[in-house]
Amino acid sequence: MFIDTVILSATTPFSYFPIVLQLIAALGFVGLTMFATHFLGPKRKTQDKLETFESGIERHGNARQPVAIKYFLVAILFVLFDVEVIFFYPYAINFRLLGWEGFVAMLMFVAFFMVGFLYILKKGALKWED
Amino acid sequence: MNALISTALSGVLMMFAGLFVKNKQSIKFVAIVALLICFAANLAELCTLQGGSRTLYGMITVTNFSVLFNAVAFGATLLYFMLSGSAFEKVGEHVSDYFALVFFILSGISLASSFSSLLMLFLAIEIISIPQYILAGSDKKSPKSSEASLKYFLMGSFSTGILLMGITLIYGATGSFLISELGIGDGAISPLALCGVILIAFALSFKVSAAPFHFWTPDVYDGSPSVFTSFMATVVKAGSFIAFIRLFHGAFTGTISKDWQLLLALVTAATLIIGNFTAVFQQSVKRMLAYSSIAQAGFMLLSVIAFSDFAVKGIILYAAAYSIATIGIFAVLIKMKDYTFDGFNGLAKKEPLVAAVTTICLLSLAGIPLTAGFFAKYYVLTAAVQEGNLFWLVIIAVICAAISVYYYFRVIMAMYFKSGEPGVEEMNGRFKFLLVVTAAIVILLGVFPGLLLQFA
Amino acid sequence: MQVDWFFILEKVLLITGVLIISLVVAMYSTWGERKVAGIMQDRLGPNRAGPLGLLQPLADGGKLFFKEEIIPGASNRFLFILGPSLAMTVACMTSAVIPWGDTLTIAGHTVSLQVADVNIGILYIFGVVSLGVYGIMLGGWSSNNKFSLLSSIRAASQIISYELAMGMALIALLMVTGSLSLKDIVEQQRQSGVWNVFVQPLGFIIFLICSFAETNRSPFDLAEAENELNGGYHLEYSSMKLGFFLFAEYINMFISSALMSTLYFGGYHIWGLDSLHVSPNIVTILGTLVLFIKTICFIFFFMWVRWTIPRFRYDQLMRLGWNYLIPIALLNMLITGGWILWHQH
Amino acid sequence: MPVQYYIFLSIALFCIGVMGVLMRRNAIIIFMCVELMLNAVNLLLVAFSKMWADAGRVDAAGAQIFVFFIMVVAAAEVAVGLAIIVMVYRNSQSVDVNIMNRLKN
Amino acid sequence: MLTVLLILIPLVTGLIAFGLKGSGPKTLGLISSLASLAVTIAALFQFRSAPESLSHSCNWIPQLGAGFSVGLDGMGMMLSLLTSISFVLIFIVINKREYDRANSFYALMLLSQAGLMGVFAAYDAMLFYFFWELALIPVYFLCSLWGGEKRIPVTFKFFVYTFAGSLLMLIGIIYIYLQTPDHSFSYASFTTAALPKETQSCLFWLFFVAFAIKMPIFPFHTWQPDTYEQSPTPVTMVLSGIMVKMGLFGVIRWLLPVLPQGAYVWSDVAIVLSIIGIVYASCIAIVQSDFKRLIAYSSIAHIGLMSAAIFANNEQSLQGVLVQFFNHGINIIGLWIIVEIIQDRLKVKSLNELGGIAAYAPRMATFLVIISFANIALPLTNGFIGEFLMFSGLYQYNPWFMAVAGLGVILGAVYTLNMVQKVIFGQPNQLTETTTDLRGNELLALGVIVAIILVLGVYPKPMLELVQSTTELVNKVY
Repeated sequence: MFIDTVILSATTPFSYFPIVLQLIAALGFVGLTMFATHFLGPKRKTQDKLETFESGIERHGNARQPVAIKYFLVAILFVLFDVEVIFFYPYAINFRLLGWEGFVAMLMFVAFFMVGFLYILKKGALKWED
Repeated sequence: MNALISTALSGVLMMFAGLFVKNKQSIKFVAIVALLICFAANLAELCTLQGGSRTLYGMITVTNFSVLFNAVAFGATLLYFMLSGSAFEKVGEHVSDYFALVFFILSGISLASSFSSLLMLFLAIEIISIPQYILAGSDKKSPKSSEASLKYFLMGSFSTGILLMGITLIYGATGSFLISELGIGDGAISPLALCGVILIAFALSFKVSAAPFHFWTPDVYDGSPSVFTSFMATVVKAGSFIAFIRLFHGAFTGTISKDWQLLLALVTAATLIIGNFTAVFQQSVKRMLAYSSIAQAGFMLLSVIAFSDFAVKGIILYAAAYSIATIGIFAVLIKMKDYTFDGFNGLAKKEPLVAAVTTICLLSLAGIPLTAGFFAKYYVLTAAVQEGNLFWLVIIAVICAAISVYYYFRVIMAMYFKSGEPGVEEMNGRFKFLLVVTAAIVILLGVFPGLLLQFA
Repeated sequence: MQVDWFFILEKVLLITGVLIISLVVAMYSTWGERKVAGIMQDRLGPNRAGPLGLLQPLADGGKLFFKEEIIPGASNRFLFILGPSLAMTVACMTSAVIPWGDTLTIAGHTVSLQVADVNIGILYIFGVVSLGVYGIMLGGWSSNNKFSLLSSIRAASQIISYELAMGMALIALLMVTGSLSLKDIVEQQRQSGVWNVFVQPLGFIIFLICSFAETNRSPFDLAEAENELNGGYHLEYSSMKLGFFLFAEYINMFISSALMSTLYFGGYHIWGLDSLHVSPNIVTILGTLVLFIKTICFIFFFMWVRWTIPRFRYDQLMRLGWNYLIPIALLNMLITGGWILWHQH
Repeated sequence: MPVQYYIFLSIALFCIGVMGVLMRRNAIIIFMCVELMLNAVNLLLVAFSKMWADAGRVDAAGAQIFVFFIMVVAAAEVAVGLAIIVMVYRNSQSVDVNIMNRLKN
Repeated sequence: MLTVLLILIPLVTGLIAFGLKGSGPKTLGLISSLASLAVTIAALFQFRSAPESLSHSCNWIPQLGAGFSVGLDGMGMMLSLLTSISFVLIFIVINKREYDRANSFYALMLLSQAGLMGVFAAYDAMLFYFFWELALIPVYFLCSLWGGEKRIPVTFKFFVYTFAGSLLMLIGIIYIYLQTPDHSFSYASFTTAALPKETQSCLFWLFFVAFAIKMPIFPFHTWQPDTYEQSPTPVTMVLSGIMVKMGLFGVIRWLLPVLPQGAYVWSDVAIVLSIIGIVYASCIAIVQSDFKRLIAYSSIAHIGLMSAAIFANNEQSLQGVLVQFFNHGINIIGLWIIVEIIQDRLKVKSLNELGGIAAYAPRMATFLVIISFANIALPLTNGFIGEFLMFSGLYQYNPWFMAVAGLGVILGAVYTLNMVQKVIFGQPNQLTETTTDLRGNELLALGVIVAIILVLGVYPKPMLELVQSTTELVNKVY
């Protein structure tokens, strides 16, 4: 419970205002362009044009089939490891304050991180050559 | 704290055991040894505590009570491993992972028995819950199992959300997560805190499957692989109760206690009535046990409502009695081919010893004297009677206990008084010996509850 | 509240400038890419439109505007349009926290050449870049084409995999600088005169590799591997929607380059610049130029790599990301932490 | 901005989540509603943290740490939950919770 | 120590009997019951010389304040005597029977004996409750396993009734326990708890229902005729001869001294219920044609009288009740033995199918007549003195009650004599012609019973002396 105010200073909600401006600008640009191209381009729709393109041969079945579970696994692992990374941020901000004691604690955390990592490696969750 | 650390490490150990040990028999052996070590570590803590307590950054406070409860949970799990450990292999390929998950649940329980901050409460509840979702769905090929798992998961995470909202509201009212600093019951009660307490009560009722939040329980317990239902319905449920009682007796005392006491009394009454009455109509023993677990939760809730030494002792004894007896029954149930009541017909003729042990366990669940279940019920009822204004609830509880006899005895009747050819797997001598040990523990605790309570 | 109209005007101008520059740089990156490719492959590259083919990007852009817009019948129309729009929007948003230069003093007003100096700049970039994957995912999924779907899934899992290592490399950097604000990071490098790349060489390499992966650049461009996937997630796209996907990639490349310059190569700082005895405004403008030069160097590096190193296989890609980069990044982080603590005490 | 705004916002989000869980039938949407509930809680925690920090409590950042923990747990739930949903889909080709009443009998 | 032995002998032999085969359990049962009888007689002598030495007490669950304290006063002594004698008689009678799974049968019988002994000896509420249940469970299994064809629902009803009742009693015990100054379950603490009157009158019902179900008293009696009918006869003997006494015993030992004011408040109600039971049961018994059910209803009537007398609560009525404890037990067991014999020989239960047995089994007929006379309490039989005392006690309490209860006696004479007439006299039919007279073991058992009936009928003094101390004690506490 030590978030320190060493770094998190001088930012008010107003500091984010330019970002909103930029968002408006970006959205405006994108929207306008989309709108413009929609009217500028020719429109000669035919049945064949609207077909899904599968290298010129006839389409087979629905594209939205279940894909390899590996991708799913990667997504899940990302979620897990990413939130573990979240924990490094507060530590990185405060680590000078926490000193060696905090470092040892973080070492333990990293050790658990690595244990999980090793486990999924050994389990073959990231093996793609099967 | 030893318990927490050792179980977490054991969980990791089991994860890796699965990678390096290929023989399933030895995995079970490793798990039992690891659990024994956890048990020993926990007992060592009991000795060093000497009635005091140990605090870690205000987050965890280990007291005699927590260590004792851990011991009960570990003991019951040990029994469970030995009785039903072999059944893990039938569920799926990843035997060691199941053991690892059980260990993680145990570490959650150790945390639940010793938290002193709402943050740790939340973590404990989640560490207990999440592995359960996996265990419930561990039979990947069975639609029933996966649906049970989904249902459990959705309901469980929903209640987690409610729990968190409750905690947050309490934080908003008090500015702290530490139980020692909450002080909700001192003086006037802020509406924010009251809402928070009610939400937490609801969420925890969800976790312990108290009515009207029980509706997931029968489906989930029925759909999950029996071997895990056995664990989920016993040790885990007791663990959630420990969190419940610790929180409500530790944090929400004082003026606020009257408010939630009434609320929980109504919940308890509903739980008792619904659990018992519905159990009567079940045709499958497994489902009956699911409803019975709801009914038993009603009894355990009595000890949450009542503030006293009896309540605290009662919940430990109840946890032990209920867990051991149910684990014993499930160990037999897993060996059965037909889970209906009729499936038990004539078991006493075929396997007299097994039937006798099952009978003793059932008697314990029904709360018949000479079994541990009696003293468990005795303690919680005493606590409720002592509370004074809950006499109506006690009467309901007693009537429900009498009703419970009906469905427990249906099994006994099927085993002893009906004839049939029960489909039952081969049971080896070791298994039978362990069953006898189970029955012996039930009776021993039923005659000398002091064996356990002297530490409390 | 008193509205500071000058501030808003200043920001609007700055934003417009940054967006235009981003687009122009992106456009000319396409030209540059083809030129670089031409040179490396001993051919000329674009040379018809204008001198040295300098008008080629404009011609390409114009062409994209006037192309027919085809939305496949089997696709999900709303998401089909949302995909490229999102990709482009996100690409335009990243530049908001990059300090393009120090402050200018115009008519007594101090004008910062940074759109928004927020104290969580790195997190902001991290967050916005993560959103980029949605554009690709939506595009690929809504096309309802097997190649697109596969491509978008590949792209997604690639991007998220490398995000981990990138995050950890940034954490190590954060430990060194102690700040999440990009402006602070640059100022620190400027004051100490030591660029972070010298302190964090390993972190920089990780970040560099991850930048390649995050921008879907070769050798990590599996998402659009034309020989396997017919162009990948933008297979079904045409007209400016295709243009947005392509532009977004180049803008991302530009921003990544700028970011690497800022984080590891001192941003708008170059040794000796501060000791020039000229007016601060000139120093600032020179600094901005310096930053652009650094950025263009990185862009060239991106192109150089593209035409030098062959594409990875998918399993190699994932193995590099998970098995090597993540542990190395962790190690880097721990070494950094230990080293700093050692020096502190 | 006064803390009440945040409280109202997050309570509203929370209620939307709760209603979603209770009324929707698609498992994934229910799950997303649960996540919405969690995020409403996160928002509220941060708002309260600010509130107490303004009120002079030194340990008010604890609530922000709590948010981290909620995120982690939510991530773990995502991992498990999505896996379960995938498994259910494989077994029954549907993620509708209404057809899952086979368990009832 | 002898008291502990009384509990331990059947308990241990019961557990051993589970493991025996062949005729082992049978022999063991007989030996065990004889040993119990011997110990009881030894205890009786000790009781005369040094009654305190029968008390024994040690720690059991110190955390709760529950101790293992047992002892025998006059009432307990007499009931344990009844138990010992009854079990010996039962085992003698069934000596020639072959039961399926005999080991379990004998084991459960012995366990129920242990439970009964425990109930009568317990001086600690928790212990009392324990044995109360321990006596019930073996009986439940005995009935369900060896009973008639409707045994399962019937015995289950019996079990649920009694279990529900005892749970209510448990709450009462808990409540009083919490009120005791030293948080103890001991008899002494309970009797000195000094609860306020309102509390007592509430708690009264918790205990009363439990005891009333066990006795049984109207309207809690519905389990009883069915159970008696469906149980195997030896178990019916235990049930009707001894187990019903548990309820009465409970009232005298635990209800009256612990909740005297509560009992005082509700005594009219209790007596009215009892008397309704007497008349009601008697009327049904008159029209009853089933042999076993008839005796069952007669038992309700007799118990009703006893319970009325208990709640009348004066020295005479209590003395009468205590004497009647023993006598009623002996008489009704005698009746059941004869039922058992007839059923064994003829395989019928309906009175209408019987008749004229006197000609073929004169000894049995004689015994039946004597026991029946005792059952309707003719002078010179053991039943007389008890009923006389009870009636005079009841008269002291309220003459009207006595008058109505007296009606029960007349009705009792009607149905008993009617039964005797139908069984023994009248026309023999094809079936009854095959009746053979008593065998050795039956003769022995019935002989003992008839001897007791006659001896106590003529010389009831030892019996009265035995219970003297208890009645005095009860009144003092009151």
